[in-house]
Amino acid sequence: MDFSFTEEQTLLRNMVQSFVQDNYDFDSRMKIVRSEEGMSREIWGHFAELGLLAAPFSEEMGGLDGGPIETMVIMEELGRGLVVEPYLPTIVLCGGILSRHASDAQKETHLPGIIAGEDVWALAYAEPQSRFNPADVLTSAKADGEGYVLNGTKAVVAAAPWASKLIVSARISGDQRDSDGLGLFIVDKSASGVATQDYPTVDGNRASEVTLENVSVGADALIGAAGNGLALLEEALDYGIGAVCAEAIGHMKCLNDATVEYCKTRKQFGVPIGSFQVLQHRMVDMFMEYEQSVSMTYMVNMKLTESEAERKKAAAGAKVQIGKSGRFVGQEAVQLHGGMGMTEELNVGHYFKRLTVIDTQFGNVDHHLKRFAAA
Amino acid sequence: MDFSFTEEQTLLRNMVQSFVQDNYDFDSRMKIVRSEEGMSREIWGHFAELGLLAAPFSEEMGGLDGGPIETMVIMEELGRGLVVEPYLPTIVLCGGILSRHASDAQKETHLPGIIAGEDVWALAYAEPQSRFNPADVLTSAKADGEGYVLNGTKAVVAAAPWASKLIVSARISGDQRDSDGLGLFIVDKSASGVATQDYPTVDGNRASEVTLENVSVGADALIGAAGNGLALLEEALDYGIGAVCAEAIGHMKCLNDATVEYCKTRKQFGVPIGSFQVLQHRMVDMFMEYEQSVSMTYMVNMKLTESEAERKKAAAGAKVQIGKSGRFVGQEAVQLHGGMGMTEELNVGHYFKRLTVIDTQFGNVDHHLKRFAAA
Amino acid sequence: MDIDFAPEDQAFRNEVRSFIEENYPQHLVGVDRGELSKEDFLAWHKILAKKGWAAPSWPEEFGGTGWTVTQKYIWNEESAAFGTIPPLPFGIAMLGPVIYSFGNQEQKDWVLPGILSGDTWWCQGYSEPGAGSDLAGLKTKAELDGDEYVVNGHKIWTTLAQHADWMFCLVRTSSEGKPQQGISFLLIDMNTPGIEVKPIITIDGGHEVNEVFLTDVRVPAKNLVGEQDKGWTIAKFLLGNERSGIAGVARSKKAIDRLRDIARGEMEDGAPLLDSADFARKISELEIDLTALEYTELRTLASESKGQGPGPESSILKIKGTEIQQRITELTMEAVGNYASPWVPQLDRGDNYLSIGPDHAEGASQSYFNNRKTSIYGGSNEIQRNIIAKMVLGL
Amino acid sequence: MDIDFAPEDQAFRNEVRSFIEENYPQHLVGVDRGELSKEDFLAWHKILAKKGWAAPSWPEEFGGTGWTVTQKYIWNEESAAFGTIPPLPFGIAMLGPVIYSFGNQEQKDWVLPGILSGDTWWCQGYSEPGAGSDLAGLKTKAELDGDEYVVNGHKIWTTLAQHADWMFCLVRTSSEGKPQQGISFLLIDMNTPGIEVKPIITIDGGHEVNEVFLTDVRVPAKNLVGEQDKGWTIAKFLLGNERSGIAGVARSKKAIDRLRDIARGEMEDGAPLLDSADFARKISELEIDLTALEYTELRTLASESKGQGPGPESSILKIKGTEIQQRITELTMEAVGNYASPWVPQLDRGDNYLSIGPDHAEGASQSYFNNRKTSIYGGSNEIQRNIIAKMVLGL
Repeated sequence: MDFSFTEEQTLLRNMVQSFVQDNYDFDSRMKIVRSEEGMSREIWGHFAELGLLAAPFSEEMGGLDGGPIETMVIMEELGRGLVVEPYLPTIVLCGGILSRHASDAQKETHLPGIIAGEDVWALAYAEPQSRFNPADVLTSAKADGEGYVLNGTKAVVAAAPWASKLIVSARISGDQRDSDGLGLFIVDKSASGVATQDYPTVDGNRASEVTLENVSVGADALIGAAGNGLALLEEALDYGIGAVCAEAIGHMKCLNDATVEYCKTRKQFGVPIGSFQVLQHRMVDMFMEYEQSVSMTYMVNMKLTESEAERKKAAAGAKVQIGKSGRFVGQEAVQLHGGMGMTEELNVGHYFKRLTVIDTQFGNVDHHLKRFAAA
Repeated sequence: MDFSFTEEQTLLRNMVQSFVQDNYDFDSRMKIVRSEEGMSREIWGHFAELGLLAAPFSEEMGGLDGGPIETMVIMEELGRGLVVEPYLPTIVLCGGILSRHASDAQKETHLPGIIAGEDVWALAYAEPQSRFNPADVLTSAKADGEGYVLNGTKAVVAAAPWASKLIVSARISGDQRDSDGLGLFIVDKSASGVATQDYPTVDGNRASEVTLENVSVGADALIGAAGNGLALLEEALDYGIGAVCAEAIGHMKCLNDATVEYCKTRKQFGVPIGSFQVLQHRMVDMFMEYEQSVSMTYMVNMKLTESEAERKKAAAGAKVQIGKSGRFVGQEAVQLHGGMGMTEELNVGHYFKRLTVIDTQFGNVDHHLKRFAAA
Repeated sequence: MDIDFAPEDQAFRNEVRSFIEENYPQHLVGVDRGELSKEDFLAWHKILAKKGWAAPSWPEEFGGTGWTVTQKYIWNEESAAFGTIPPLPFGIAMLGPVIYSFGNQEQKDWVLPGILSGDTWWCQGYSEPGAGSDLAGLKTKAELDGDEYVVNGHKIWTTLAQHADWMFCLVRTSSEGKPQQGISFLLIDMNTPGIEVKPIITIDGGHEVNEVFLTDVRVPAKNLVGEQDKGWTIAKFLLGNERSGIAGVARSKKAIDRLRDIARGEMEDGAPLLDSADFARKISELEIDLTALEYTELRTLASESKGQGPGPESSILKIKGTEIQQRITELTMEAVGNYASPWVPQLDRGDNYLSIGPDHAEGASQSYFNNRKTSIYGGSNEIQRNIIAKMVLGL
Repeated sequence: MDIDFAPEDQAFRNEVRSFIEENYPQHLVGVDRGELSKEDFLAWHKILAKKGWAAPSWPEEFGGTGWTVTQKYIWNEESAAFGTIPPLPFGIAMLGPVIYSFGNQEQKDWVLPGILSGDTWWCQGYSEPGAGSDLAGLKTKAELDGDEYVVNGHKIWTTLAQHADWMFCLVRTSSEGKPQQGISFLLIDMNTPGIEVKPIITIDGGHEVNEVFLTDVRVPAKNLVGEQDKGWTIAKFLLGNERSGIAGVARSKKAIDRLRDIARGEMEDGAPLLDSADFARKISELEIDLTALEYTELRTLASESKGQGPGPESSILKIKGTEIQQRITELTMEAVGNYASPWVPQLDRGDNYLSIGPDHAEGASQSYFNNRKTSIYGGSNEIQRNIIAKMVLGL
């Protein structure tokens, strides 16, 4: 048992932290969010240069051999900066699936573009009817010669507007919610039959509704064994949970600091509002929620590489904690900022909105409470 | 729509209130609780003299023709005094069943003894396995000539140690949790085959485990039609809910007043602890819980005589409110009284304990949330 | 004590229901508040004005309806059940009672008819950047210069000021004594030179509130309501009225019905979300809390109708009412699952806007974010608890 | 960062587990704390003392075990998993560290061995009727008379004082300056004339706490620990240690396991209560909160082991730990349904006592009521929040 960071991890944190501080203040962030594309390819290029996009990949693939703890450190710092660039979908979700389960040929084809910052990837797994169940898949993959033909609709695919490649879950066999029979397919967004409706999301990101109409892919599009896609997907989503937990503690830390600072300076009735005991205890509760969230974030990221059962239980538990704490901290940060907390001008509301999305992302509190009880 | 009390109701309230103030202060109450029998037959006799035991019965039966609002007024005042004498089981539950559903002959046989304060009755409906489902009955009633033979065990029968008569739910036909097939039987506690294990309960009352072994009763023991017992029982329990809601708002009012008073006088750090904003807001929350509970208590008692569906939904909703509010008010009253709230010496803990029992009585919050959703 | 409606109340309910059904503007049925133009906002009000139903809470002599408490309750229920656009509170609920209680005859004569008819749109100039919860800390200055006040200052959170013709405004006319002293209540024409309205965009992406800058704004002295320096009494009177209308029980009932419909349509593992034990429990908890609040409001109204004014207890209505509204919007957002994420606020929609996901998901998250304001405005819920602690519990 | 146990830690766990299994007194297995005699309380302690394991948290030089943070964690887990009677905190956790940190050599020599062996039972004389949360408000007076202090005053909430041989006590030796000044830390023999111990019966029906009246109690001056009038530093030091032990994570884990067993045995409409969505949700919420607390404690221990003392952050452990304990007892009481009502406290049971309802219901409500104290004692949870607000957030 060890709860300390290695020297390399601390250096990594410092590097990301200073990059974000120097290049990603709130104004710059809002400019990016409001830009035509909604992300900065320049920043993404810098991430590549700094090696962030290589962090979790093996050295032989040109990566830096990092694990969940490195991802956690990076995501926490990106969270502090409310960074919208698609580290989660491209590196953690899609990159993770590729590095853990793709064939050597697939890796050689796809990882270099990711690591170089040339390709953005998005994971298209949810469907309009699926809610939080990744097995609930109507999109079909019909065997066609060596390859497959895909048909279906994918819902709220984060980062899809920026992506050139998608990983799509599709049903090769079985009924709508069967756990067997899924496949994960690499799909070129420019392939014939792929259409997207793009839109902004609550948290300043972009997403798409993706429709697939007779999209032909080759045998080399399938990741892992046919029909085994759900296990790969669930694992990826748990890694995603580890990452958004880290992102969320970054948000909470910033919200708590901002709130304490605001309450020390904002005066009403001739005194700083931070002198009111009710608000003090509210901030103490926010602090405790943050600390408990940090604990669960460490926990889940240490357990991602344990047994499947342990991983699932850890991810479910952590997601419940982050969902509840994020909601509480976000709502109270706005409340304690009063009217100011309600304005678009201040970063507080934007942290709150990202935390709100995280609460739903990969399944909300109720979903993971049930998953926890069943695990 | 009218939210005011009639003059008669106000007079009734004043009468009960002064009787309790004059004859049932906390010390007297604790003497009664700690006495051999655990209730005062003398007080019970005074209740009869004051007409309280006649309140809900029809004039032709020697009653005063009161309805749920009169019962509410009486129970609220008894609640303020933490009165342990068995008004709820004898008058509200058993008396209510008799007055609404017994035959004229049964009424003539049994009501005079109740109204005169001679007989205490107890409603034996729960069983060791039944939890909060009154249909979950294993006690059997086998037809035997004109009458029945009862066998089974009844659990935590409030007031049974004091009772001379029981109303017992037993299964005439059907399976363990069927809604059809129950009967309600009047059973003499001294009848052959009736045995009780008596004990005190958390709230200073007394209860028994009642076993029935080949207890023979006549045809005149059955109340209402054979097999229809559940409807009668559910109705009676909803009347019971209306009554304990009223009792509980009596408790909450006393706890809130005591807590505000204590916080105004108890000094720490050189000032009354009531000057601390956190405690002030806690007391505000206690006050709001009380007000919301009063509202739901009025609501349910006005709706007991409406349609069955309305009555059920009202009772379920009110019981949820009282369960939650009673728990919050009780816990916080102890917390704000600090160590003093933990002592047997102070009445605070005793109100808290009675509220805790009420939370479970007739089904707890979870039970009634489900019942509310289904209604 | 009796919960049944008398036959004449039933008849009244039928009359009200028919009137709404027959007269409510077709194009405003089911329309979201964020999409309303100034004309839309006023359309229903003007129809009610013609009928004489624009001001149910006013005394009859000033153009009120003379309805009983029960009739007003029925009116609110039916309006909410149909889903009419809630009437603007600034004139009817806020300023009107101030004018007929504190104004002089001349003011009654020119202010009240404009409110009733809907011809004058009022906004409320209370909050300032340095005076939120501590309203008495306001700094906007009004100095008498001949028969005009010269007003300088900065108001904030001024709701719908972009549409307003007039503003009722708290100003400081003296800086002596306690901060509550020296405040005056002034009526200001928004067309007066020196007034600038600047929009504030809120986290729901909407433009509802504004900053109002006042620079050497000249206001006729006759626009002073009540006595100079004694405006605090009026301010408190108005806030008391604001609190009691804020519970929004009937509208919350309707919103829960809508939430239940959504949860019936949303599927979780092939079954309606409404059948999920967790979700059903949360809706039940909401409904029970709302029922309790409804009866608390009815009890308050009943004692008001006996001549007891809305006491500090009415802070409960503000606290519980807004908490319930927030929980409803939160649960509605939760119900729509992944489709809470798409975010195209009204202001950003072009003509070719295509909605995303199911129709019922539309606006769910905007509504959640927008409603965070309700525990802040109208005296934050913390301030309301202070009021109860002091005024009711004597702490 | 790594959650796995090293092989030597696994070996240690095996050693500890075997030792407990082989040496724990048979007649104390599964026995409730309320039923323990003085000898029972000490039995396990004395066995541990022989083994040299009585004081895992003390430095080795004073008789501690020299265990690492991980070893202490394992020790707590295994002790809780087996369900050993928690060691009495007064000597080992409270007074011991005070003596080896502030005491003189003579005091170390006579106090520490008695604590380790279990031969001296200590109680804590801190609270007074007028000094609860505001400990510095204490009034018990000690006046120096020759080489003795004469002590007069009234202590309250003195846990298990009925068994105590000695009491460590805060007394006022000067009334000048701030209330924190002029406090001294005194060791008092409970057999000294003038001491009267009076039981307090609590709402769970138990006798755990007492009042202690001190009338002209003569205490040798050499029983003063540290400097006269400087006892506040010691008092705070002790309270800090008290907080960090209070989380009770391992015992709460065990209690949740027991709760789950109960919920598996209790039936609701023919199915185990554990299968009810509502009940399962509440257990899951508890477990998740406890896991978070466990890791928070581990993080705290890790930074302690790097030489950072238990900071004010450790107030989290007190707050969350006691909240969780209260929720467990509450849910356990809820699980047993109607059988939470029977109430025959230990003190009232005759020899022929027959238990009522299922065995697992025994004591459920007593335990719930007893645990209400945990958010009050050891510095109420409100005081802990004040500490975090001031010391951590700088408010």
